[in-house]
Amino acid sequence: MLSSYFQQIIVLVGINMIAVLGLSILTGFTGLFSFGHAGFMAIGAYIAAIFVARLHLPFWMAVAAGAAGAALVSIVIGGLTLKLKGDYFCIATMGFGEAVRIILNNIEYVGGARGWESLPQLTSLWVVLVLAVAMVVITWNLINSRHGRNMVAIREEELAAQMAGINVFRYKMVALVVSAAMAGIAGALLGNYIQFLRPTMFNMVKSTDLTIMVIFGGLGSISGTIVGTIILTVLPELFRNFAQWRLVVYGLAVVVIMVGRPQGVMGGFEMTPSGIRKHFAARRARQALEAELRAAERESAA
Amino acid sequence: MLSVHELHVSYGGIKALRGVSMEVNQGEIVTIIGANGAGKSTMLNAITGFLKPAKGEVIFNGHKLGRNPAAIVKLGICHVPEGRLVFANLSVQDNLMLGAYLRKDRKKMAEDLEKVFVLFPRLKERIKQQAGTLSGGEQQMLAMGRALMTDGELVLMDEPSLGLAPLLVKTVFQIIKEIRDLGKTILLVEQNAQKALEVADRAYVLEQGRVVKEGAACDIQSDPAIRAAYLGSKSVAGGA
Amino acid sequence: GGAQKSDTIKIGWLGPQTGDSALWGQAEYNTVKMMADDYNTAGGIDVGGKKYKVEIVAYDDKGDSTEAVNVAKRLTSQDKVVAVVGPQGSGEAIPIAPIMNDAKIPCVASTATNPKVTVTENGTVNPYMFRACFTDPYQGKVAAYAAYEKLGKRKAAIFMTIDDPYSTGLAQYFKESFEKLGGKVVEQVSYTSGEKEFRAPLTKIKAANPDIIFIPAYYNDVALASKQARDLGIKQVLLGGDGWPSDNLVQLAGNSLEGCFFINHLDMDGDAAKPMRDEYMAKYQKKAELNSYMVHDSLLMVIDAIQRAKSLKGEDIQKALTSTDLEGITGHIKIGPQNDPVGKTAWLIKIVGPDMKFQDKFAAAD
Amino acid sequence: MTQFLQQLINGLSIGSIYALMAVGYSLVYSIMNFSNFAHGSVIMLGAYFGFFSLTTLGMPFGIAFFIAACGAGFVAVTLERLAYKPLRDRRAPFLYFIITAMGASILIDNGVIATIGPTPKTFPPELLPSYLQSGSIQIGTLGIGRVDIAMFVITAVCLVALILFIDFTKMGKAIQATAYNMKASALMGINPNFVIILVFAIGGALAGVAGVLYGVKYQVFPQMSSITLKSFIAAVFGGLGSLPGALLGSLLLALIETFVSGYISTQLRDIFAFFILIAMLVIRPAGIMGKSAEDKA
Amino acid sequence: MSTILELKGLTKQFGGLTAVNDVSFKVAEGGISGLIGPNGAGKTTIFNLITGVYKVTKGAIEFRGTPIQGTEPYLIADKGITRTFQNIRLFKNMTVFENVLTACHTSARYGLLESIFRMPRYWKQEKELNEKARGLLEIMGLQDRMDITANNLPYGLQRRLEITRALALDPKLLLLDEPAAGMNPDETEQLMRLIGEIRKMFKLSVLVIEHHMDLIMGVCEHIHVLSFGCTLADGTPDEIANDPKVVEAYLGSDEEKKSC
Ligand SMILES: Nc1ncnc2c1ncn2[C@@H]1O[C@H](COP(=O)(O)OP(=O)(O)OP(=O)(O)O)[C@@H](O)[C@H]1O
Ligand SMILES: Nc1ncnc2c1ncn2[C@@H]1O[C@H](COP(=O)(O)OP(=O)(O)OP(=O)(O)O)[C@@H](O)[C@H]1O
Ligand SMILES: [Mg+2]
Ligand SMILES: [Mg+2]
Repeated sequence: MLSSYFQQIIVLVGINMIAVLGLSILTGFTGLFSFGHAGFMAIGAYIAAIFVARLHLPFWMAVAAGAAGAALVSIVIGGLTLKLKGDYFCIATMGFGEAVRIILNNIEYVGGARGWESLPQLTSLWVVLVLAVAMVVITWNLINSRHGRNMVAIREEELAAQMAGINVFRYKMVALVVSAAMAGIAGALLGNYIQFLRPTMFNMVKSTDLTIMVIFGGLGSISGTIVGTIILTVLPELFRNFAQWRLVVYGLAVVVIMVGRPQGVMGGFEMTPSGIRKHFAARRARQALEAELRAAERESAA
Repeated sequence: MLSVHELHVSYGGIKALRGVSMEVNQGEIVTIIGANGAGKSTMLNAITGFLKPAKGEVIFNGHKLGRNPAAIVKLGICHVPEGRLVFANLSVQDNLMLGAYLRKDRKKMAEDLEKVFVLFPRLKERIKQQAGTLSGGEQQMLAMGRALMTDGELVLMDEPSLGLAPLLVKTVFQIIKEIRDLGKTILLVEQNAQKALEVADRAYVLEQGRVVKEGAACDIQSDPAIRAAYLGSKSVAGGA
Repeated sequence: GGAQKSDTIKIGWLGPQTGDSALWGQAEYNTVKMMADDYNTAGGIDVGGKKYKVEIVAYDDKGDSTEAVNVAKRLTSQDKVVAVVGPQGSGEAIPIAPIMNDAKIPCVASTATNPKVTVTENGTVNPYMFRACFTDPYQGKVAAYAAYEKLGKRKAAIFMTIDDPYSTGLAQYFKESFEKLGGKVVEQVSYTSGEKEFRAPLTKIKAANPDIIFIPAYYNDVALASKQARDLGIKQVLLGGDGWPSDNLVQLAGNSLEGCFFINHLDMDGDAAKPMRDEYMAKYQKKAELNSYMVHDSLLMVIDAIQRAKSLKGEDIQKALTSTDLEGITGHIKIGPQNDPVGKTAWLIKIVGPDMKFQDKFAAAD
Repeated sequence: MTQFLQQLINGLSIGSIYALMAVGYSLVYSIMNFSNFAHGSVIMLGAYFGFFSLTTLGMPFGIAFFIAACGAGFVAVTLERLAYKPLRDRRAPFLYFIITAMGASILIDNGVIATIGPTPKTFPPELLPSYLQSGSIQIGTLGIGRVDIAMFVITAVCLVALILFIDFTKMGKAIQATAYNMKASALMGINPNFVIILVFAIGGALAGVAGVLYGVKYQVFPQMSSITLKSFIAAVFGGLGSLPGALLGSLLLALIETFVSGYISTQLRDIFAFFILIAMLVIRPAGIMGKSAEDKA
Repeated sequence: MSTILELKGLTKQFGGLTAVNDVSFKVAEGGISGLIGPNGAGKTTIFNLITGVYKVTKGAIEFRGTPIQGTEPYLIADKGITRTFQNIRLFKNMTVFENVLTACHTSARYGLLESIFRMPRYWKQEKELNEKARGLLEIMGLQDRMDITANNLPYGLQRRLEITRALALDPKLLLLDEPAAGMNPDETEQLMRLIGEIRKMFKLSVLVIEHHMDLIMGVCEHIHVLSFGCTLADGTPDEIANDPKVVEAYLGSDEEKKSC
């Protein structure tokens, strides 16, 4: 039997993974960069906590409500900000994330800044594992469909995507809503796992941590997202003995991986049978093209 | 003046140049023609130091050229790049003045600016407009004008007629001749082989990163194989 | 609870070694290390006739709730400590309570003053959570008493950190008690933690013209606030709580705090604190912080309980802790039914020049 | 009325610090097209350089100020060389730059905590020149801090000098050209590496100045970089990459904040700031002074 | 022949600059029309107006009799107008196949949930999309390059891929912005042939911007000439080639050949 500490790490990896997978759809595949995803996590967490601790409703309903709440808010936020470009969008999302935190600070019903303690512990290892796997499958299925391809097209060349009949705004919205819902689920699970909520848990540092995980693993790769999340959740635990040097090491790891391997750990490459097949097919095609050129050259030399 | 020895350049696995040698003498117009992807732009970019040759060297007026474009420009090579690399965020005027970035001779600069405006009156009309909002052709004109402002001895031009209206294509080739008449040397890369060969003294034909033919422009122009491959069955010159 | 392989007692510590409150975390860490060394050089701890060395297992929690939970899990399930001291903040102490209860390992918080550390929202006591400090309601009451009765002020203004539970809690308890005594809170303004510019809210306080300004905040904010208040021409006396005492307070605030008061857990310049003050200074060339004394008493409570329980089992130590009755550096500590020390002495300190002069002490004011 | 004037002065004083920090962001943004989130850490290091030169090394204040500017400039350039240049060489997308900057910021901030320690420091008043010492000039019931006046003047001088430099010198134009297209600017004989180093050096030096002034006005502490977030918002507010925009955005943001907390509610201040930010971006998606041309196809 | 697209008094201003000034013309159904004019005449701007990238300042655009100005760009594409760009805009990091497959999306109707839960309709339509994309690539002679990332493709093939991608939307009207830019005469001729074939095979109408007069004169049935945003001439290639205004403003008079 795993010690409860290890179980806890697995649970946190799983919760992070759900949030990061969502963010990966938004950032890695649609090319939008959010600094406010902790805000969606917070909404999910608090709604779920209200459902279980105040309304005494079942846990699954609380998680669903957390996801739905985050998704609804994301529709409003998306409607306002999705027309913004590049850094402006990420600043707007940062503003949103901070606003959520500050608003929660002022709501006494959920404990305000003091926090909200003695929530029931309903999130179990198995719930997290099942949901994390389900989210991987959902993300995978979404990305490998016409909808996912449309998102990637937007990331690659927005104007051309528009000309290809893609409703850019709608797909950005879909990406945002799906990612917000997943962040909401992650938040709901987190609150009901550590049995305590406090607005500062969802500050900008949390948002940036999530983004760092997406990019660390490699943009546009689901397996990269998974690997990135695992490494960056476990790494600080491994270095816990370093005390004050711990975060120095973390910062260094981020810089080194970005500088040494800017495409992230996996970088667009999928660790799946079809991903590997695709990788080799692309290589073969490139080699064929070169061989053709070489042949043509020999011909012209002759 | 410029000599290139056995230049090899590759992009990752793709070999774009496979041992190209050429000479450009003072005061002549030399043209490089070749199909898309033959390696023409690669050649110019390697000369001005944007690409690292795997092998070979480039000598300009006795200096071996390194990999620092700014230093190479200082030696008196100016390069009109492929595409429209105008400074989109700056005004037309600022673009032109940046052409003269390394120059100190204010009086001559003012004269050259007037000359540019005579050649391209369109630029004078748009002098305050942001270069990024100019049409494709206007940007091409600006790139030419900006190059004239650098006052280098050797001018490398990468497809200056790309995307220009027939009338302007004529103007451009006119200008190329005028620039030569100012005592400059020109290395011209063109898709519009017909036009290029008309103005050039000598020509190199590049195919898949190799020089397959070189000689006087007239000889190349009359070579039947070249005519078939690059000049098309009909004349390409303006008008039908 | 765990059987020890060798003859050591593993005691866990958690606190912020990084992040905003790293200063206190590091002071605590230094103290527990120093104490462990002392115990070990003296031959160890006697538990039921057998000598044990003390080993401190210390982890950084960044002052972050989630991290604290991680650390608590790690200490209880991985390192198998027999008891835990720290964390220093209520924001970390509250979330780890369920973990300590589940693992049946007692935890003695050092400066977590929020009532909910030991008593949950619905009134049940967290059996495995204890603390060495008094609570915020108590402190608020004491501060209000000092302001109203000792200093004779009738109109107070409150300047607090809006997103810090310590600050909002203390402000609330102060307000309640002060108004109960007959005083009036004429203005209450706040700032967000991390903020350094207080002129706008302070200008509002100035306009309200109170007799005294209560600032339940930490020393660096206090230093900034006092300087800025004086710049704005606010001349009133400032009063604070146990977030104030720090070696750095006066240094940071210059003379802007001259004649101001705060409530503390002890007289840090008094005789009771002298041995530890000197030892800490000799060892680290730094003055001990309030947290050093608090964590000292936390660890003292744990060791005392272990010795009385004559056992290294969490349940036994917990049981012994509930009947703690000992003399710490911070005064007499007697654990009451809610796992909090009852009737702990509060000390009113006045800032005079660079010194913190003891003024008065109150006990069990109910 | 007095309270209004007092709040106005408070706002302008904060605004001038925001501005000094915001132009650093804007400058780097204009050339590298990414938000340099490590800028705040450079500001923090600048403040520490100034503090230690003044106290430990016993330098006169002017020299300490100078060392802070140079030191911060040096740090900024080092960061560029070690962290951003490799990315630039690989033409990495802007996301990577942002993440690298964040990593660097985590590294520097925690490096300072681990080595120097987390305790805040104040500049000892006796070592400061008189115009920077605390205390205020009283006009009626109005108190204007001496530091605030000095800060306003120093900020104004720095910013005016910078704007003149960028708009009216050849070097300034070269910076703008490089900002747009490195290859083309190299063809004009401009050395893009030199320009980038120059920009980071200028941005860093301004960060050093800002850090010291901030440290003098408030405190010097390792988490200083997080407070610079506001100046970043100000830069966006004014329009990223535009220097006058950064200035305007800073003053506006500071005034809005001050008046909201002075007249409406201190609790609401930040929410207000963020809502105005979002509203602003919805109305003008590229900030007040940012140019948002229709995408040219 | 009926009209597929009609511009009525179309005007576009950028600040003070009038880039397109009261331009009216018709594009015949099933034909190939040309749009020419000196640089900066406003040709690309007209494409941007038709496809909804720019907002129309004044005037109307009618596609098969219904006005489309003010419609969202993706809806215009849905209605059957697609285009290529003067400077190539491919989905650079996608493979050639994925570029086309993505553009095929309008032929499938399965929804978000159907893809997430992999319902039967997903599999069926996904298979159809694959076949369609494959078929198009074969027609366009790109089948051997399917797995190459688009930005590794030689320039000429990139242009071809852009056209293929546009065709994947089953357009009624194809707008080509300088498709032969950067091509040599040989390649230009090939392109001319290709445009002709595509038009027949897909029953398209084509509007093309070009400076290569060979191509324009060779394939177009009708040509509209712009200059400084205004209509200069409108007519058959022969009429245009001999229109003195066009010769003066655009084509230039034939000059003597250089003698060797
Ligand atoms: N950045 C690059 N990465 C990879 N391959 C490249 C790159 N640039 C050019 N190539 C390849 O190198 C070869 C030569 O390209 P180059 O641009 O020099 O051709 P060119 O003769 O100038 O063609 P064009 O007429 O299209 O301008 C081509 O096969 C091209 O695909
Ligand atoms: N977004 C914009 N903002 C301001 N002016 C613009 C914008 N887009 C185009 N223009 C201006 O409108 C005019 C027409 O430009 P357009 O790109 O349509 O020309 P074009 O006919 O396609 O020329 P070319 O053949 O050179 O591509 C030009 O003068 C250009 O500067
Ligand atoms: Mg080329
Ligand atoms: Mg055009």
